[in-house]
Amino acid sequence: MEKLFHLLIMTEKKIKNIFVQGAISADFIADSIAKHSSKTEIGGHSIFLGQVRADEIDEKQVAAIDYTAYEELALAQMHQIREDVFSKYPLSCMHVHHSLGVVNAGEICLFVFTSSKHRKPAMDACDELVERIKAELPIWGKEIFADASHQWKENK
Amino acid sequence: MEKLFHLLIMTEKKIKNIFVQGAISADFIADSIAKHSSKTEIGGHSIFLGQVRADEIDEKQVAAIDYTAYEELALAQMHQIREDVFSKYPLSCMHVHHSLGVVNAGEICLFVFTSSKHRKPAMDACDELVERIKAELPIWGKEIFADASHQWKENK
Amino acid sequence: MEIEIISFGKIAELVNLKNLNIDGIKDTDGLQKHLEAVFPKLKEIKYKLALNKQIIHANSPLTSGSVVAIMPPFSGG
Amino acid sequence: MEIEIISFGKIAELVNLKNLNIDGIKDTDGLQKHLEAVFPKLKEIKYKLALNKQIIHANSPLTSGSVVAIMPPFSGG
Repeated sequence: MEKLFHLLIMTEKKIKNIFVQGAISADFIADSIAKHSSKTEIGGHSIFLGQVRADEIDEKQVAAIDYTAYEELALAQMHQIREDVFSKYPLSCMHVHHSLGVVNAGEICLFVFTSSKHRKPAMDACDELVERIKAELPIWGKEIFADASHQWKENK
Repeated sequence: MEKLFHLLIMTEKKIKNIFVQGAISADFIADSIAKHSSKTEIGGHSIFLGQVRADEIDEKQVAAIDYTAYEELALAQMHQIREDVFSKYPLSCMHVHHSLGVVNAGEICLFVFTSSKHRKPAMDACDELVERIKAELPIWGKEIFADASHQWKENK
Repeated sequence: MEIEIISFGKIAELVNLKNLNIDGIKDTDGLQKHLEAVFPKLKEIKYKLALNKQIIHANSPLTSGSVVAIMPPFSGG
Repeated sequence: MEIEIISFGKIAELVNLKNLNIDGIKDTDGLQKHLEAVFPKLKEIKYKLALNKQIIHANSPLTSGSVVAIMPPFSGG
């Protein structure tokens, strides 16, 4: 019974989802911030938001990015990143959300949120998470132009 | 006429206020984020939030911090910090808000928000702003305990 | 022996097959050679393979029912 | 000659004067000596002075109507 319970916890931990359909709204971010007011051991929150840019490429402007992911692999990779970052920094909380599907220029597609007693671990962990998310998660952005043509985004 | 106009701009720039009465709400933060959706040259936002901790000191718990500031000097110092950081990093936006008066444990007292085309300048500028705000702005926090006694906070 | 192929991003526009009979192919190196022969444009793209939902960094044996993902450079965030 | 004194944080609980006649005192070093004589506890606190809304790092002359702020270590954020 205890073993089963442990297994359920492990499973729940494993399948923690980071993906949301479409853009991440400011209200969603506000709710997430507000939820931390009961955690009075926290002294600092660090947040990174990725926003879709209306880049101009060969005289055409990006209107939106359509995100796809190898979801199962991405969640497994994210699980590992989460474990690594939690064991490296004294964090109270860590939240990651990434869009799937169409996100228009000016909308938020990535929300990384870390909290700790003192400010430095939250800031450093947030930076590291963003770097690793961009480098290690199998997610692809298709830049869609106003004329409906597209090109595949490449991270620098 | 042009000179007067320039003077007005300078004056407006100089008196940019960072102080808000009481805690900074999650809704205020959400509004601030949402306002950037029209700035489609932005690719990354970095946010730092300072939250009042319910620290335990000599067996008494901090219930709130009461902030006072030498406002005129603080705004002049902040003006200089803003200029320095804007000239050091390629930023699209920079917003700083600090509470005055009573902020309860679990509530937000500092909101620093930077935006840039690519993520790194926004993150580095945000870190630097937080460090300089804590070190250089004449603001004082009075930690108020549940029994109404107090002690003066000291930044590490 | 049959394996499953899944592809993503710009590679999904290039390699559009789902099930592949790989008689005569026994590992991922062999599969890679086969795919690049069938889809020559693949040679111009940097890509990684995942085998059964794990990114692989070296040649790995294939078995019946293996799931191989072909992934161009990531561009999330 | 009269100057204005403003104080903040824990120093505001210690130094509670607003206007100060400083006949015989001509600069901030002299003022500091005077204040530490009147409020001996001030010697135990690290503090900075601002003169007319500017933080000073060296001895500065005082004139009639000067505004001097006495500031303990900052603790904003």
